[in-house]
Amino acid sequence: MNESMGLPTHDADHDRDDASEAALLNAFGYPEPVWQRFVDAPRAGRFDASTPGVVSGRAGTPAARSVLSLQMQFDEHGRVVDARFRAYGCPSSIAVGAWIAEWSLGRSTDDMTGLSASTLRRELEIPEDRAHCALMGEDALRDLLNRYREKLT
Amino acid sequence: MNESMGLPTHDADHDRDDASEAALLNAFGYPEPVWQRFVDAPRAGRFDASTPGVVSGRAGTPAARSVLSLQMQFDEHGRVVDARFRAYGCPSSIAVGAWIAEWSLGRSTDDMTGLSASTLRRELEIPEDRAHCALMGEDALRDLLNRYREKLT
Amino acid sequence: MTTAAHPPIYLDYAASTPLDRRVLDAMLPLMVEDGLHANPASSHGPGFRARAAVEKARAQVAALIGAEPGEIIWTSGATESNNLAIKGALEFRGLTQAHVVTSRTEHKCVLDTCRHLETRGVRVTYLKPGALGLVTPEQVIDALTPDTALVSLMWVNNEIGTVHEIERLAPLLRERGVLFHVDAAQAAGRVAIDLSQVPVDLMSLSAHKAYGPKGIGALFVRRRPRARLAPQIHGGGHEQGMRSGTLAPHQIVGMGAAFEILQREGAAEAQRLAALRDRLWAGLQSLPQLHRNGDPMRSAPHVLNVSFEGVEGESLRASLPDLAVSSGSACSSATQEPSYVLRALGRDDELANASLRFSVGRRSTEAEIDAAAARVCQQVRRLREISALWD
Amino acid sequence: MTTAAHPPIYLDYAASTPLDRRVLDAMLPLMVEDGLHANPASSHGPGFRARAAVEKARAQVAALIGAEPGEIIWTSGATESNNLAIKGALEFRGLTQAHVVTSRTEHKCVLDTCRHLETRGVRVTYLKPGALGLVTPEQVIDALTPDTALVSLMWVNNEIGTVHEIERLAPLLRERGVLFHVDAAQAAGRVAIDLSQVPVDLMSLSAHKAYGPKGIGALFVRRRPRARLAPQIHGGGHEQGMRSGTLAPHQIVGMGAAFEILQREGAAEAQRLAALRDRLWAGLQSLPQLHRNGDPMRSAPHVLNVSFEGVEGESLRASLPDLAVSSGSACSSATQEPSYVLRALGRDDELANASLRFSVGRRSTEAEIDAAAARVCQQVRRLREISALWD
Ligand SMILES: Cc1ncc(COP(=O)(O)O)c(C=O)c1O
Ligand SMILES: Cc1ncc(COP(=O)(O)O)c(C=O)c1O
Repeated sequence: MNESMGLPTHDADHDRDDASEAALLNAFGYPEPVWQRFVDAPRAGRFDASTPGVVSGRAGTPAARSVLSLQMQFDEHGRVVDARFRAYGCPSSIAVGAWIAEWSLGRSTDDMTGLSASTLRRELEIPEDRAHCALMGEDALRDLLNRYREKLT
Repeated sequence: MNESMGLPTHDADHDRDDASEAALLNAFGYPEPVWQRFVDAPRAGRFDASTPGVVSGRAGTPAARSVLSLQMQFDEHGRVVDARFRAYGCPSSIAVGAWIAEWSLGRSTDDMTGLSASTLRRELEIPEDRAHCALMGEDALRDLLNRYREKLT
Repeated sequence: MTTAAHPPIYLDYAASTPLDRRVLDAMLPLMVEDGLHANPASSHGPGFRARAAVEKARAQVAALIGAEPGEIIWTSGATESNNLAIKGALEFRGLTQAHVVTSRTEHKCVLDTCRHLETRGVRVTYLKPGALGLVTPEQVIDALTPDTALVSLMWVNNEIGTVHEIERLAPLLRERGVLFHVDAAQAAGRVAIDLSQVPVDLMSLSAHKAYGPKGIGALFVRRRPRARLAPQIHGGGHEQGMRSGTLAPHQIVGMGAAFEILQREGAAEAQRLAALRDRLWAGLQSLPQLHRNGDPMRSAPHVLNVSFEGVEGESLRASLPDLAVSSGSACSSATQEPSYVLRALGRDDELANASLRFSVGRRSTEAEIDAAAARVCQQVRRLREISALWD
Repeated sequence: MTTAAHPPIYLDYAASTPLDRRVLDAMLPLMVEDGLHANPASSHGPGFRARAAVEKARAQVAALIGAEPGEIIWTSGATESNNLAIKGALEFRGLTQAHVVTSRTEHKCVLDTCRHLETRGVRVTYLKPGALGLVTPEQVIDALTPDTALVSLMWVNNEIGTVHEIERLAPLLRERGVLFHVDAAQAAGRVAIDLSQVPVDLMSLSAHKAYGPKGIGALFVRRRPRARLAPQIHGGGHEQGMRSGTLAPHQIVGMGAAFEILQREGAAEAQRLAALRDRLWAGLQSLPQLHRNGDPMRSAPHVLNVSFEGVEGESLRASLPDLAVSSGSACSSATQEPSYVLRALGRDDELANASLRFSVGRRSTEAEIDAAAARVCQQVRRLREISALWD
């Protein structure tokens, strides 16, 4: 699998055949911010192993049916220049990954340290019974930031 | 109440208005010989008290919801010249009364002594669960014949 | 006119009603091939649409009786509702030492359920109504014991139409902490019911007594304070775990539509029916020796029950093939036993047996009532003339 | 094409089927205003006509399964039938010391009923099926104890389509004098059933799995030798005293018509469905890492159950809004828990959760199957590409 993966991105260049247009129907009533990111899955995937300055973070377990993996590429000033996520889990987990990847662009590790599950829930309108997806996002980002600091030292 | 009572008789002189024609519908599926006698009730009623040569017989109880009363008018040779019945009870009991009254015409007490419930059931196609109606017919006739004999002695 | 071509005059609306055309129209979209045929428990678009139809109907049923939608549990009819209410409440509480108060004139399904509970150790008091069929609140209160877990009393009696004083009894039972179940199968749409004001805990309803489809009913289960039930049909946990089994949206929508019509038209209809009932009673007055069963001062609008002296019941019924009327309740008329309800009122066997229940409904007309009265008078006269007991 | 305007492709016939147009046509005469609206228990002309319609349908249902009409008891569906069969048989016999054998892959309503009986002192053995979902006759026989009162085993599993060897098991149980109940909700019309040859004692049926209406079902209760049941819904003593409540002729006639169609067309239809099911399976083969659940050698024609590695179940379902399919059974899909049936087969939680049950039916077409397969392949690929677990 390569970096771009031919996945739909948020500029929606995926082919408009009947079937994929049909996927736009939010039959289960997910919150719109979750649904759009689930359908488009912008920045899904991972960097090529040779990409410089990439730090990864991960949270969740297969047994809990939620695994989120984040990758961010940092520039020399410690700012995110590009990001990717991969998620195995419900639409909310996928949306959390997509949201963090998008949000991270241009931010420093300091900027990102404050991101909490409650912010994620508010931004994505994640309901109580899916709070664990937001927690997983917080955990994966913290893991990534820890690794970044480990790398620095 | 007088002898003729204006009741329908077997030559069916009752008025043919809607309602009485409707009564011909045997909705509950009674055996045809029962049904016709129930509807027409030939010889229902009783003789005027002044009628000579009349003997009565009776069987059944109100509590059992079956009472049959027979009247026969005998000539000097001991033959029935006319007969009446009255019945309180189900259609089968009414049919039994009508059948006996009809059947008795022209018969002597000896002719009538043999009449059994099983004959009544066969002639009227009375089913097992209505056997008691036939028995009541047998009893009422026996009562009448006993009274006839009592009268003679 | 030959009777084969003409259906009889239907005066048996208390046994069952025809589907209102508007109800059928509401049901059809759920029955046509491209309709809402999914299982309402399914998690997909068609399932959600079926579920939405079910929930709309739930709100319609709730609205008629002043309840919340979440207080309506779908069942297969009032028979099942009565079973679920009584057995469910008792089982939830634990059967041992429990006591139930009910009346002798309840529907068979209540009495049979109580008798079954007796075999499992529950004690049951069957109150005897007064001569007019009324069990008073005072009688009920007097029958309570410290162990009384449930009172079950019907709102409207199906055979004689007597309307019990549920509004007066309910608060007395609530004060005493005794659960109150009401069989309202005959009452819905015929008498005003507002459970937001009347603290009944459990109430049984049936669609087919109210121009909805047969085979669907509901049980009202109060939420505040919560009435708790052990389920009687176990399974996937539908209906808040109280009643499992795939829901039947076409049936449910039919019940909803029927109850919605009752809410709009019930009061006016009740007036019209009461007038027809009174017209029928007046039309029978040319016959001597009639006895009206039930309480004329507390009578549901649709029922008139009359005993005819001097005629035998089976012959009376056989003489009226062009009238669809009932003797006793539908359930007991097959066995042709004298009505236990009339006997509980003190009628002797012969009179109980020689009685007819006329029940009028949405399609009854004055002309039908007049024809029926004439027909009954004619045939009662005829049978009395044949009768060995009538002079 | 916008999806709002087009209903999804319906591949959930095992959850419920649409009413066949011919079934609706049979039902309508009982639903129109001048139709057969009387209570079939009423003793008058209209009641007799309604009763006749009910009895005709009883014969139609009996005919499909090689039974006598008098062996068919109407219920509100297979959920109720299963409750009545299991609780009814056990209660009739007396619960103390009784033992029941069933399987872990029964429908929830059987399992829940058994769990309820356990609270009342009955011992229950839940047999674990093999990896393909089959419980063998030998397993059942080995599980019998001298106290075993009843074996309950489904003919066709609703989630994975596995067909149990009922024909082989039934005589073994008869020899041993153990009552045998079979849940045939998914089997009727899809596999051949001839109870004149197979000594099953009790068998549950549902109309809505077979193009009949929802809310009506039946229980076969063998007469020779007689299977005896304690009623679970008490009342007027309808249905030979086994199930009280006003019968719903329109529903019953619908079930009769549906079963009559199955008798004529079921065998040919089963062939067609099996071909569609196989076509769907073939169409999914472009995806690696698929697992077919159930026994391909003993599979009902209408069910295909597949687990997809590397995708999460909820996202998979959310990605397929234009397919009406089921994950697990309808009843469990609301809770979104991994199917207990698949777990009983040994599937781990993740695979059990990432599975879809496709079920084809009378109106399924090859074009629909091809579109569905393409859609699933596309979405599974998409989710795998997003997945953190897939490389
Ligand atoms: C008072 C009463 N309760 C219960 C029932 C039973 O209702 P269903 O026919 O819906 O089972 C009836 C009618 O049969 C009734 O009149
Ligand atoms: C095998 C099986 N048994 C029982 C049932 C329950 O049947 P019903 O929906 O008629 O209550 C179903 C379907 O839900 C089923 O598939």
